[in-house]
Amino acid sequence: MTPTDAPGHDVTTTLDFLLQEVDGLRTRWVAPRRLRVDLPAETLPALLELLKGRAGYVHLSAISCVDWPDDGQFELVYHTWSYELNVLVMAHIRIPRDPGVYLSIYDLYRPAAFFERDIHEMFGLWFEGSPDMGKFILTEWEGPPPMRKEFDGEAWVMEQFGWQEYRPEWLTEIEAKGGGISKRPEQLRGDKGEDGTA
Amino acid sequence: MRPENYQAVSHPPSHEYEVFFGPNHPGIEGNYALKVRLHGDEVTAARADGGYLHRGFEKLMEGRLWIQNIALVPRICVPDPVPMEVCYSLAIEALGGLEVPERAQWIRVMQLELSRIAAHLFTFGGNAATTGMYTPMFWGIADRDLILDLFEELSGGRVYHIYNIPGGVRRDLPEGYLKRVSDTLDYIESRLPDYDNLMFTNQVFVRRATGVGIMTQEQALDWGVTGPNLRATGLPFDVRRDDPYLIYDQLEFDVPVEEAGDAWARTLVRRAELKQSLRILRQVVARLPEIDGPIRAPIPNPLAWNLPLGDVYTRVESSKGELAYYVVSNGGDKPWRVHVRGPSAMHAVQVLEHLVTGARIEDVAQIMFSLDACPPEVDR
Amino acid sequence: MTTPLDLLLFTAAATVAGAFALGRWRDIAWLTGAFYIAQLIQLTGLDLPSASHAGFTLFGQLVGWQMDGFGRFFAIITVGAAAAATAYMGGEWGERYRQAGHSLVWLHGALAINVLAMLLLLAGNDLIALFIGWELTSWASFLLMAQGGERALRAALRYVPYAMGAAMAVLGGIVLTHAFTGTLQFTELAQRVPQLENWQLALMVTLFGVGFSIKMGLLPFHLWQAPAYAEAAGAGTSFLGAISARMGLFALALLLVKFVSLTRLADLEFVSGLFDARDLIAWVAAFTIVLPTFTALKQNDARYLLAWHGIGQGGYMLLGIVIGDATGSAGGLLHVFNYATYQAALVLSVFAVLHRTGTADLNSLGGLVTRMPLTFLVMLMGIIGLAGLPPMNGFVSKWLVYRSLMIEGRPLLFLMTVIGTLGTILSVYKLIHNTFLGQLRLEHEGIREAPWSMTIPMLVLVGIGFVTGVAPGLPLQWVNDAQAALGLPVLPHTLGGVESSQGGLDMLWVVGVLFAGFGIGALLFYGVGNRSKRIHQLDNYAGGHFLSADVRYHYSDHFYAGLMHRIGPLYRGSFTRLEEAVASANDTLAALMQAWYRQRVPMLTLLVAATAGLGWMVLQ
Amino acid sequence: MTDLRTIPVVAAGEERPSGGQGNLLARVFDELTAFCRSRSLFMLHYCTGCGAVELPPAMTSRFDMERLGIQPMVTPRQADILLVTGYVSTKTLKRIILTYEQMNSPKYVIGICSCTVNGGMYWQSYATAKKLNDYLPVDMYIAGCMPRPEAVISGLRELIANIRAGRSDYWRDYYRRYDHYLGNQQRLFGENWQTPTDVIAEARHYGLFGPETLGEHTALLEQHQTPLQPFEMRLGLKQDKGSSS
Repeated sequence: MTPTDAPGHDVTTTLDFLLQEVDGLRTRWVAPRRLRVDLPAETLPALLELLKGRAGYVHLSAISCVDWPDDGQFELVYHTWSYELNVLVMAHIRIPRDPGVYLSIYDLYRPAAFFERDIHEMFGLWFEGSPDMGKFILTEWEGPPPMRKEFDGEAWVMEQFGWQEYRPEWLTEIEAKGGGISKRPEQLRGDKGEDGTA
Repeated sequence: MRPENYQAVSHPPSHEYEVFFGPNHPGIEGNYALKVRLHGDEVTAARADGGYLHRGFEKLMEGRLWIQNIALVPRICVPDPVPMEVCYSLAIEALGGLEVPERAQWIRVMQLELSRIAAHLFTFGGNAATTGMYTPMFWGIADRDLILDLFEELSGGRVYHIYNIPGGVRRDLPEGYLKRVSDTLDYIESRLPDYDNLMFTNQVFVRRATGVGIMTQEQALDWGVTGPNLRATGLPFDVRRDDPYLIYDQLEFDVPVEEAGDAWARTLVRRAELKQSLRILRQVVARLPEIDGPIRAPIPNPLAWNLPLGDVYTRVESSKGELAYYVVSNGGDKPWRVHVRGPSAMHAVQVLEHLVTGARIEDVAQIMFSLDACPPEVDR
Repeated sequence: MTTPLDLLLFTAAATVAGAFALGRWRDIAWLTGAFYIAQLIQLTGLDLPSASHAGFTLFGQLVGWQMDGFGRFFAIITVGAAAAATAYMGGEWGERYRQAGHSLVWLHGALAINVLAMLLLLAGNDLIALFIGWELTSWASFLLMAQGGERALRAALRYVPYAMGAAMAVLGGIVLTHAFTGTLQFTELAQRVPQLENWQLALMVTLFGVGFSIKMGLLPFHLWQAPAYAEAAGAGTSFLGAISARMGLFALALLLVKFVSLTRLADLEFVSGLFDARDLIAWVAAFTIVLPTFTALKQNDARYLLAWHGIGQGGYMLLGIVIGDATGSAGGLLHVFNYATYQAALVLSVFAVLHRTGTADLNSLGGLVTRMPLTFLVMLMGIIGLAGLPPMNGFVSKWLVYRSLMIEGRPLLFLMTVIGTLGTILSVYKLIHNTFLGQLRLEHEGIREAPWSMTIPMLVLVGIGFVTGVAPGLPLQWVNDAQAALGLPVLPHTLGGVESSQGGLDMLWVVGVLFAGFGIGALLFYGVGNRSKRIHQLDNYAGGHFLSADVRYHYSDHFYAGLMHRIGPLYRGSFTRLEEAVASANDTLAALMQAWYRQRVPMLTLLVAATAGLGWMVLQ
Repeated sequence: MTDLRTIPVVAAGEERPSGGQGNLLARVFDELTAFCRSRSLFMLHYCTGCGAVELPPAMTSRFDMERLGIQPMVTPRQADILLVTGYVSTKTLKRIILTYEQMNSPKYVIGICSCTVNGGMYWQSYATAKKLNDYLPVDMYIAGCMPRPEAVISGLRELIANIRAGRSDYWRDYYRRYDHYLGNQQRLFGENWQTPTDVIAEARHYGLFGPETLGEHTALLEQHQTPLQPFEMRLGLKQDKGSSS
């Protein structure tokens, strides 16, 4: 198979055929080499095991976490890549936001250790069985997990540092001529807040 | 708050002692730390310590408009910023269903490859300096400056260009630009024998690098290593070829591979990639004048640009490895979530800790630089 | 009627008697110490040469004693080392030693016997007197080595076969000499030996050389020495390290320079015109400098480290004497004196640390400078001397040896000495760094300075080292006497050093400039700025990290691991194997001799050997 | 000879006594010191942020900072200049303060990049400190994102001129107004923040004890300070005499 070619019919069918073995999947080809799989959280390990064992999905490209506070859910996306099929499978699962606990896939993919630790730091999720859930980046951070949507970084900054007045002479001159900043930063932030809720 | 524990224990552990590599250490790349436990000069355990460069990019990007983030992304990897811009732009284009004009794609490839050359020259300098050879650093960085001059002419910025925007590139090439690119390529190509003499055939360097930090192909796959570090173990995987983006499938280039998997093999792979990048750039310079057309797809008012609901995972090959962006849109004017998969995240933490353990203290810096770890990618 | 030498020997004998008779008295050290001082005074006032009335005839040979300048030079060092060691034993150290269940009587007694035996050896006027002194010294030093517990005894027992071998070789040499020359008197030997045939000379030099080299610890007979000296009881180690092995050097110099003469030695050629016996000995000396010094680098026990240096430094002395010009031989002889001062001080300081902390293991010490500053000062001055740097006296003697090697056109030997010095500097740095610098261990928090009874002898010793470093002219007088007695050219000297057309050395100037430099620095530091700040150990910079007290940052274990990675394979591959081969050969040979000599039919063996020897003499 | 310390040395940056007053020798000495200092500057080799990427070009062949007498130095004890190259995350800022306090006086801080001025494009980031001179006395800012090597070099030349003229003495400000700086640090790092360096004692030692050295924040520090135990260097200190005799 020539690598630059888009996956041919055979690859597509192989993968589709293979994925029938797992229950509760919804598969969708979003791009020539991107297969999106939505599945219930409990079947993910089975899917990954199948992909790794039968289709050469040895490369875990990333684990992404998305916070959906309105749904009360975290979405976890496992991006895996097969060096044989050259197709990226993105497995989407949703887990409830409240306990925020899921299984580690470290025994299948070693790189998971880094991503799971990162998600734990940034979102506060807990992965059972992950080798090291210690802090790495935010070792000296005592606030809430910053990537959660309810953490308002900007407000935190305002509280911690305060807004710094910056009015050099040239700005005053411009303003005297009728120019200058049309919207104060407070106004801007106020607007944003309205937009965000809308 | 004091960061570390000051309480004494009754008996200090004997026969082993600790050395801190970084955050301020000449043998560390960037603002990054490695705590090393030593027995004599042999490393018995190592622990990476990041977060010194953490700026919360992913959070910041959620608070800014789609187009504003273009100014933010190149800062994620300082020595090799262009792949960041391109990867993010590709994601937005995929989400918004934009078709990038062909000319813009060629210009982007030119930028990507120039950036790769610049990053590799930078790395060679640091890598040579770990063995006490400072001339490659002086030469490499001075030669890299010529590429930065090209960037500056194109975009106004030496290091951060903000030249690739969703839909294409910001403006067309200046007059005579390709000639100057071609001249620079000639010059860099003419310098390669000098670099070979100075570094790649220099026994001081070869002996220090050979057999240091060996990583087998199984380990590399197991640890999720990508890029030159993976190719140095014998697996010819390159996102440009195996998951092509832009117009890489129209270009001829090889994927250089080494088998040994040690620091020397990794350096050789980068050296060979430099040549391949030059080869790609020659093709681009030859083809680009023929390709006419717009340089940018029309985009809606960027200040009020709501992208449709959806998510996308885009990957490009940066000089460090597989760089990927996972971008989620909830239909608003700002990203709902951007996840940056920095290639260094893999080899600067897990792999580094593994490879350093059992090595000798003088090889730690060598291993770190041969892996070409980029700490800001890890910390984001 | 008694002569001064008789009186000296009598005093030495009285010391032995006093040590044994009054040994249980608490302040016996004062008595023996006073006796040593008395001997020292007698020695310095001795008219040269000074003969003894004692004497007898054996096998028709007159056996007598007479001390010349050469013997006196060594005798002064011997008695001085004994005096320092005795003072050290007098106070708290001796008390602790006794409480540990050891016998202070035997330690004092063994030391006094050693001194007496060595004086007899040094004053010998013929080969039989030399042999008597030789045997006495061997057994006396065995006695001293064995005073230190189980391990010391085992190490001392290892020495026995070597001593046996040496004695047999020397005895054989004496028989041969008599057979060849018909006399055993030193004065007559000096005239007759050079006239011998080459093969006779070679045989004689080999037999005597082996015997004397064993005592001196010359390569390849050096393996017994380090453990035997290191494991002895504290003051014993300092005495043994300072002088005991030099008896071998004394005898060797006597043989090579006085009897055979260096020019005659050069006639024994291995490769015509290129390599002769003198070169061989010089190269053996050079290797004795390098190899044991780098072995010392590997040691993790401070006592062993110093003991290995003792072997290595012997190489400088022999090298200087074998070079044989005025500068070189003066350097070699002066080094005996200088080495004794700082080696004794260093050993004593190590034992002071051992006394306080209970360990001499370099991996488990550190940071003691805050607790034992005087001991640190002693060790600092001592290692400056051992490394051969001004202002200590080690610099002068090493300088003289280097100088003569350069004047005599021996660049390769010079290179070897420099390599040896490099190894010395590295290893003494390890010694002081691992003991006194860096992180203080928690268990040593409550350590106090060593008691005065221990610090004063150490300080006196380094004081002597410093004074003779600034004014090397003082010991050079004795060295000149020794040179004259050996028949070597005499080095003209001044108080500050050497004046010569080929470049002199004036230590008064060297030290003056050195201290002027320090003075300028001190003036700038205290006078102008004095804005220095004292910082806490945890206020150290570690790449931007905050240090915590519970982690070890002090690099002492596996010191010089990088260097050891380079030279370790050499040691493992070739040198150790050679070492083992030589050791096992030596041990086998010695065990064989021991077995014959002691267990089988000793009378018969002796009879056979004596008969064979006598028969051969008759046949001649 | 009189004690050199009794000669009044004109403090750099302060109002100089007009001609005729002061000690001529001391002034010559002062001038000489400033001259020498300005011509051999060691900057700490600490890549704190992304601006560090423009330092290698400034140091190497093309722009060659060394011709000004400026060289990187690996330890702060021997360094004169602390270059803060770009944004400082709070984690890094702690290290920068530690490093700064361990540097020997006189010491100079240069803030490179816009981020050190006001947080730059990370103004809303929860992880980065915004205004460097809240935490450390900054001698000079070189703004830009990121400033070109020429800008860096011209900034350094400006600093050299300032040192030469005795205008750059903000390090004294850290001692004189320690309470102010410590207060800002405590606000960001929590009230039990402390570094191993005893700045107050140093201020007394250097004779730079000002009215604002002590204040409510230093009182807070003393309240939370844990002593550095137990590996102490105690050579020659008075309290040791009792135990050693």
